[in-house]
Amino acid sequence: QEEEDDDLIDITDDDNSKSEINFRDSTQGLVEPLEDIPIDTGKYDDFHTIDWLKDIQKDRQRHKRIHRDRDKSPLNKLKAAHDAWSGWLVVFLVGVGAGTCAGIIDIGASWMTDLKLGVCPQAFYLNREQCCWAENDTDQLKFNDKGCSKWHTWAELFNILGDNAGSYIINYLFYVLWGFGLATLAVSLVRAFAPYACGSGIPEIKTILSGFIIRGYLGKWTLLIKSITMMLAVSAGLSLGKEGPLVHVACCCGNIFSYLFPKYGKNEAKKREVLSAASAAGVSVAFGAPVGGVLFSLEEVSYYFPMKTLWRSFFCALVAAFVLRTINPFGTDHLVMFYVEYDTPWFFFELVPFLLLGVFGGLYGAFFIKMNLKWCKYRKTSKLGKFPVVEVITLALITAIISYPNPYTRMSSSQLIELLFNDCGPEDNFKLCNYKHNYTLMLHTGNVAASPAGPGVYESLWLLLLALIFKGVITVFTFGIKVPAGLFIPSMAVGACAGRLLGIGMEQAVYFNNDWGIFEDLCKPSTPCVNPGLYAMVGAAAALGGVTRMTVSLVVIMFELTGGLQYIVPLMVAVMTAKWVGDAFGREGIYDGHIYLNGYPYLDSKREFVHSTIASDVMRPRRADPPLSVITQEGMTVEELENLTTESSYNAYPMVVSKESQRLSGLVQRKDLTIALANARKFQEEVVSQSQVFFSNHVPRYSLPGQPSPLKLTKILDQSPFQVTDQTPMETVVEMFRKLGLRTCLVTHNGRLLGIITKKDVLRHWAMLKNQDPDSIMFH
Amino acid sequence: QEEEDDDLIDITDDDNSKSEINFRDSTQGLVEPLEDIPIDTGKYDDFHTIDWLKDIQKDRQRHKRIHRDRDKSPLNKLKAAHDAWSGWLVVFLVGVGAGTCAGIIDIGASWMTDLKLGVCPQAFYLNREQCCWAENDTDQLKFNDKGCSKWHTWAELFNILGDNAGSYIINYLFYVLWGFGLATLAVSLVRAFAPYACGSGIPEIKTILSGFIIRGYLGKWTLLIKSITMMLAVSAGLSLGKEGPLVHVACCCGNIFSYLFPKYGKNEAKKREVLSAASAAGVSVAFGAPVGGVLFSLEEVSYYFPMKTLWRSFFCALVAAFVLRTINPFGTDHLVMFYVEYDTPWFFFELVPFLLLGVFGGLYGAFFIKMNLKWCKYRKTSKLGKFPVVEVITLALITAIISYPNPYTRMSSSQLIELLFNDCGPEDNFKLCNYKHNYTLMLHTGNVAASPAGPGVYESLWLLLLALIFKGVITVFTFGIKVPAGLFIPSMAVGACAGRLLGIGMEQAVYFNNDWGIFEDLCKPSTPCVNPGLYAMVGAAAALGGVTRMTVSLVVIMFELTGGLQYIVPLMVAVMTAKWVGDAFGREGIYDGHIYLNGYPYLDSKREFVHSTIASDVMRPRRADPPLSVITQEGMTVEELENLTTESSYNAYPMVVSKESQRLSGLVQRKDLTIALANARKFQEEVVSQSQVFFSNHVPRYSLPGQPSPLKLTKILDQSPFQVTDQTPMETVVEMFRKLGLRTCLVTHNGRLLGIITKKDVLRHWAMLKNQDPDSIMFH
Amino acid sequence: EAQFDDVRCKCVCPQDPANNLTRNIYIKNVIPEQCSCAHIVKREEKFCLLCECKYEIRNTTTIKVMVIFVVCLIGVLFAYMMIMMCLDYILSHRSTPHTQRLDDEGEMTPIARRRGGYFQRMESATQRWKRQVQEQKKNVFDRHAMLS
Amino acid sequence: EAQFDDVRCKCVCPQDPANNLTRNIYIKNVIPEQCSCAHIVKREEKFCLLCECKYEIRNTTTIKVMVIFVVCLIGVLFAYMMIMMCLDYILSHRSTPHTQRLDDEGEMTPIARRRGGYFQRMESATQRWKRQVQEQKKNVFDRHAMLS
Repeated sequence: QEEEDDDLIDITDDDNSKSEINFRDSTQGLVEPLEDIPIDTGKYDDFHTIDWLKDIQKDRQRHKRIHRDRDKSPLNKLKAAHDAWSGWLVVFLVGVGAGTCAGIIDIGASWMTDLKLGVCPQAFYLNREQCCWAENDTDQLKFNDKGCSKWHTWAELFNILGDNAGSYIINYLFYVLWGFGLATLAVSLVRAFAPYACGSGIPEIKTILSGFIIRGYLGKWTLLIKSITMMLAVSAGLSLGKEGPLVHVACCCGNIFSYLFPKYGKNEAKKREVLSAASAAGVSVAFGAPVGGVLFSLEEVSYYFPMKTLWRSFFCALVAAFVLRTINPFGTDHLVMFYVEYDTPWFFFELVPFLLLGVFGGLYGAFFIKMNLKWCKYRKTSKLGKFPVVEVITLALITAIISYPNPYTRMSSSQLIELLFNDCGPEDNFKLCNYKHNYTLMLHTGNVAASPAGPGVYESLWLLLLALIFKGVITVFTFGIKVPAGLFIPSMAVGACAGRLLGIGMEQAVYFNNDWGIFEDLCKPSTPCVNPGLYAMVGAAAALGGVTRMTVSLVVIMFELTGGLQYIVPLMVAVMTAKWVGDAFGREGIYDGHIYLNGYPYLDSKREFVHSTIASDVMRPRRADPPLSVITQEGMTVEELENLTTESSYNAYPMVVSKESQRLSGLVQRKDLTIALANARKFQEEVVSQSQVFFSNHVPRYSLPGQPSPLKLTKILDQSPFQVTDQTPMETVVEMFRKLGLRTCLVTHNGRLLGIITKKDVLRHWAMLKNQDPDSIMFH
Repeated sequence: QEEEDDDLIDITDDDNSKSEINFRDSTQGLVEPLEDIPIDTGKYDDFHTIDWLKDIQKDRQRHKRIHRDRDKSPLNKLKAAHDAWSGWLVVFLVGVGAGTCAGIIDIGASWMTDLKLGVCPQAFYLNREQCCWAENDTDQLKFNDKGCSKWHTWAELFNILGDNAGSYIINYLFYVLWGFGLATLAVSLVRAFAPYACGSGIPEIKTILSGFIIRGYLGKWTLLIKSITMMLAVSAGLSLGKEGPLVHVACCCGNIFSYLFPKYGKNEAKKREVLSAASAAGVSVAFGAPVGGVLFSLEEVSYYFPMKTLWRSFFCALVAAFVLRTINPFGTDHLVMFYVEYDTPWFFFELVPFLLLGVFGGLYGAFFIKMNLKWCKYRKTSKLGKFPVVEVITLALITAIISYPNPYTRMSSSQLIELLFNDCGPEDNFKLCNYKHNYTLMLHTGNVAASPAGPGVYESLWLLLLALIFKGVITVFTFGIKVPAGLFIPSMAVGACAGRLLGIGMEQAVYFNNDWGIFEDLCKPSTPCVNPGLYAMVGAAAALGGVTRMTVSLVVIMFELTGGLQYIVPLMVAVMTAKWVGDAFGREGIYDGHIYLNGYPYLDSKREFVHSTIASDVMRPRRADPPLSVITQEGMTVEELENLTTESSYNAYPMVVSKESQRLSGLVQRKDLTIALANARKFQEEVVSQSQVFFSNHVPRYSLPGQPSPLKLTKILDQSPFQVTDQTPMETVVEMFRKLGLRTCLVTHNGRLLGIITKKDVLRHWAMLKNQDPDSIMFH
Repeated sequence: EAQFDDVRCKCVCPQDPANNLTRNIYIKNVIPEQCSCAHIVKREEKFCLLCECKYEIRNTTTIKVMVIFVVCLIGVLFAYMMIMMCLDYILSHRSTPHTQRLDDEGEMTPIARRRGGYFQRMESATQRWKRQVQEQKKNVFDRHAMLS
Repeated sequence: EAQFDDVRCKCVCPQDPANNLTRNIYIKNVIPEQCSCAHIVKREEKFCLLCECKYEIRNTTTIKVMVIFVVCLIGVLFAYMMIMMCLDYILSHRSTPHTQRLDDEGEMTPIARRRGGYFQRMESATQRWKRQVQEQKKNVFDRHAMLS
């Protein structure tokens, strides 16, 4: 009991049980016969569902107690102030923690990524861009695999200079070896120290926020190992991003900091408020998009999202983004990740290609979800699952070997996205921007006019297409391997490639058909017309939208990400189209898909329950089952109750007034009952097996001679269980479970107890109605 | 019955009752004895509360029916497709409607506002800025009360030329006269055609969205009159804005368009989804801030906000903003209202003045709320309320007379805000930008460096201070008069004045103390340092935050409004400070204040219920009351039931199995019962006063000779009423009412019926606990 | 007339009092291709590089239509309000039974009935609307139960 | 060395192949006041007006500290993992009763107990942590109940 809990509690709290006693009743210090026994309730077992309403009630009682005691002493006043303030303080700390983690991860990952290509011998800790920071006469270093004089590739380090086959092979070899080494290290660390650190984490966090307990999932080892291995995995060149895992890391921070405040640490429902805010902070630091982070938390992750949480999430996201910006070691002013500088307008006719990009995004999303889920299922059930380490290493080798020859896959995915998002100014001289500009006109008007593409652009087209296919396919196999793996960046890279391809196509089509009706009016020769960078942006949003099925939060993230406030309509068009097209092939996003694949008990708050079953169809006992194990209000002996708790495995027992009337009077948690009986046996010597147990207040004042003394257990009886009638439509019951966060609900008919419905019954029922295997749901 | 409803239904639907019959049971076309009678349920009376869950259930049933019928014929397939699509279609139409209305209102109001100053004789329909559109050599026309050669002031129109006292007086006179005339017209129109069109509308919309019915509040006459009088009131120069009323106008559009789709028009709960989206569209067009609009709808207005509504709201807001931008008659590219062009960074030390602005905003908000509520209460209870027309006219006269002499109050509030938000470029040559610039340095570096203020700036400081005081005070008296009146713009104007004052102060302080430690490091002589425009922006956000207590949505609106993505931290600091400071003086924002003042039955979803009462403290009957009027499942006669419905005024009657056992079996709505009894009397001749009424299925197959034939009324019995036990804490009950949208909830103890709790009981109880007068709540 | 055209090219340049340049806004109606500082401001190139030229389009027809629409709407509403007020005044000064009779007559004449349900429906709609406005007035202006 | 300084002034100018200008980025370490095109690019004023100069600051110390921190952390974790693997290997190759005896001995010696609760607590924490990792491993790698 104690140790199960301790793995989550990172600070020692010795007054744990004491405060629990005080909490239940402040007057029951002494153990008396006929009096209740202190019970340490309120803890949940691993893989159990929490009871939101009871937890919130407990918090209100705690709050009331503090409020009441406030005037007793200055210390109490201070305590009350601390209590009132702690909600903001904890999210502040979480924000600082998430920002710091993100800062370290960013720096480490960017350094390690460049390690595959070479080193900066004079300052080994600098990545390529920073190594060439003050190098005069280096242009477009970022998008160029040539370094500057200070930066040495591995071939140069071995004194193989020049642009020959030898240096190419040496560099290739080192690229592959580093990829292999980093991936091996990552997967071994995950396996050895924190297996829960693998994967993206978002499906599990969604499940946890919906009220599930997974002990150790948000612990400090998970935080440490996930942060470290995230850098390693990204640097290994695997087709994965660090944005999803950053949400997990932020949630770990949220969990750890919430233990500094008993208000949050000891109350699972309240802790989830902090976790909601933490997930907002995670996205906020992942992309530098605080508002988008809040909306992501609201739309995608959170389950209960009261207004107070909205404000705190926003605060938390802002603090995190601000801390990250303050760390800002790279000297860029922009908070956001892929800052674009252009501000060119877009035209109505461009909505058609944007729509096409949306369709592409939806199709890719559907393809990705289907294939990835199939592959994950295969991994889960076949022999492949027995060799996770080998799988990761093989994948890393394959990825590295295929990636190197193509410059667009050799660079990291986020660099690729940044490159594709940018427009081609006259000062850019890498291949993608190899246009035949008319410089005289440009200097005259100050605008970069549309120009015919040069050979470099045509070469890039082929390379981009190959990159698109490669990334699109390899990500299917990568997402789900046993290292931290997000899919925001790979999906965006795929979409950005597709968008850029279409964009260049459109641009050239408009340039060469400038006399067509629609183009003539809009595209003047002297002004820029179609911006391929914008298409890449829209394509990235569409692909990500197709995969995750986010809408509003994605649009907001994208427009914060790029600073392009005026491109909200194109983004919206593409994202909505992607969602609709994707939904036509299957309604669930990749995260929901993984939730169902793993059978987490997640009661989706977005999907509507559309079946016309009623409560009596779902409740236990079923027609053929034995009758429900109930407790009567009085008359049962200690022995009978003990037998009941050992024989049946239900988590809760309804209590009736008498077996004949079956009138419902309350609900008793099994855990409470076992502890109460054990305590009574231990501390109250007069309690024997034949002692009668009274749950009501009608206890005989004195026990009759010859009869064993009675035991009173009023305190563990929950006198306000939720009840519905047997005719209640299941949609109402589902609403109750979702909105009130119930764990169990009793079913009555004309006041008589008929059965019981638990959250898992609801999930099982729903799965059955969807023709799924109901036993696939993980029920502990 | 029929006509009450018709005022909201704007299209005729003859198959109304028919579809209702079909809906209830598709097999009951023929009226048989012992069979149920068609009842037209599902309509609510004016000033009643809706039952969310039942409405949603009804919609699901309707959906299921359409889904089931889909394969029967191509027409049905089309119907099903239309049904699936109609959710998006209706929000699209609402967006188009709201955008169009906003476009007309913008153009009309800007024209009419300038009418106070003069006309454009060659094209009377142009406002001053548009009249001087192609006038060469006119600088900063917007912020200058001199016109161009094409624009004639009233004095010029009467051939009094030059800058003398005569022309000043004539202009002054016309300014006041127009203000008087427009205000009179506005208030008379409101009084004559649509009294519901007055006020801001947001408190009422909040109440309506929480499930209250106010017939006619969102009707077409309200839309028309509110749109017209909004222009008139703004043009009259009254200190009010058109942003709040635009939300009301958009909601009217939402209501009207929802009647095109029976799915939404006939289902109050579904209609509220459209209204949520409409309110987002309202803010979206008011400020050009679609994302901010969605967040406003989420944070401030909406009550139930499922994810689907989030997406549709966003879509609706975008469509509306896009339509408004497409109308764009003024030739400005920016969607947003107060576009600022600067991009200068801010420094850490500036957080101190931003914090001060936050404190100012909070204090002003508290002052405004307190004073305005007091004044409104005075108006409500005293003789002043008898003369609404006189009040408006007097206020218009006072405002016009005081406004004219000060150029900063003479211009409209939104022009003032725009002026104050802007930074002073070297090209600006109005008084507020009268700095002693060093032009040589400027041309050399390309930057506008900090410069000492000239006399024009000092003069402006005084005028701004006067404007601040005047606007701050007059708005207290203006908000609540009987014309459409929003307070976004006046509050922002007050805050912007304060912010600009502080900003200029800071700017000069930094310039003259450039050698201080903190300033020296940050403010280089050649770079711009403190930007007074940013201070005005932050001040405006703070004041608005203090008054409305919005946070996230306000920050997002402000940063969308100004296009300044990097000023999110200053805005956040100021808004949060304003909220905290304001909350120290009173927790409710101005809208909540007006809700309580008017006693609308609004169960606030943001405030927590912190008292420790239980359900039995709240339920009716109370200890001293007569017992509850209940119906027994069988055994009551038609006459007894008729007496019950006429004698008691309850809206619903619980049904028990028998009077002795008091075991609950269901709930019957009074309205259903009366209609069912009346119908039975009318159509079933064998039903007499002594007929027994059966609500269960145990009806005798044949009536005994001599006994009147029985009446079966199973259909009107709701077999799944919500029930709680008497020991349930009220916080749980409140949660149920809030989250599930209940109307009534039954209280049981051990399966026996004890009492009933309605939403109004909850509200009354809460008001009592807060020491308010519980009878102040409007209970119909 | 060029003044009220729908296009303009607007160049904004910084002032430079040292060189006696206080004018800073230059506006011309030109075709978009010619909207550059060189065409509009006609100064040396160095000065032009600090100027910003923008081509702007507006739509006076929309403005005209909408303003006229609004004015007409206000006019019609005002006229209707006046007529209603006059009618109310006249009706309230006649005796009640007389009004009653008139109404009955109006509803009962066979001609009126023959003229079809349209007018009747129209009239009943108007009546209903009037009743509703009365109700609203009562709530807002007399009882102060709402919107105060 | 200037190369790894924390400030730079970066000017970006457009290319102009007509005049043989292909270079377009100019970087120098200067004080902020001197970060202007005139100082950095040293070209005629007309050319400079199209350039954009930006003064940038970075923080190499932060980068250094963080990278070294990360490398050390990885090193420590790697070493620990290796030690654990070796220990596991050794322990699994010894006979079980022998291990049992050793453990009992270790727990029972009075010296160990006297050394205070700290080591014991430490050890029990480690044991608990190991058990937890085993549990996680079972869930993730063996049963594939989670995260697959």
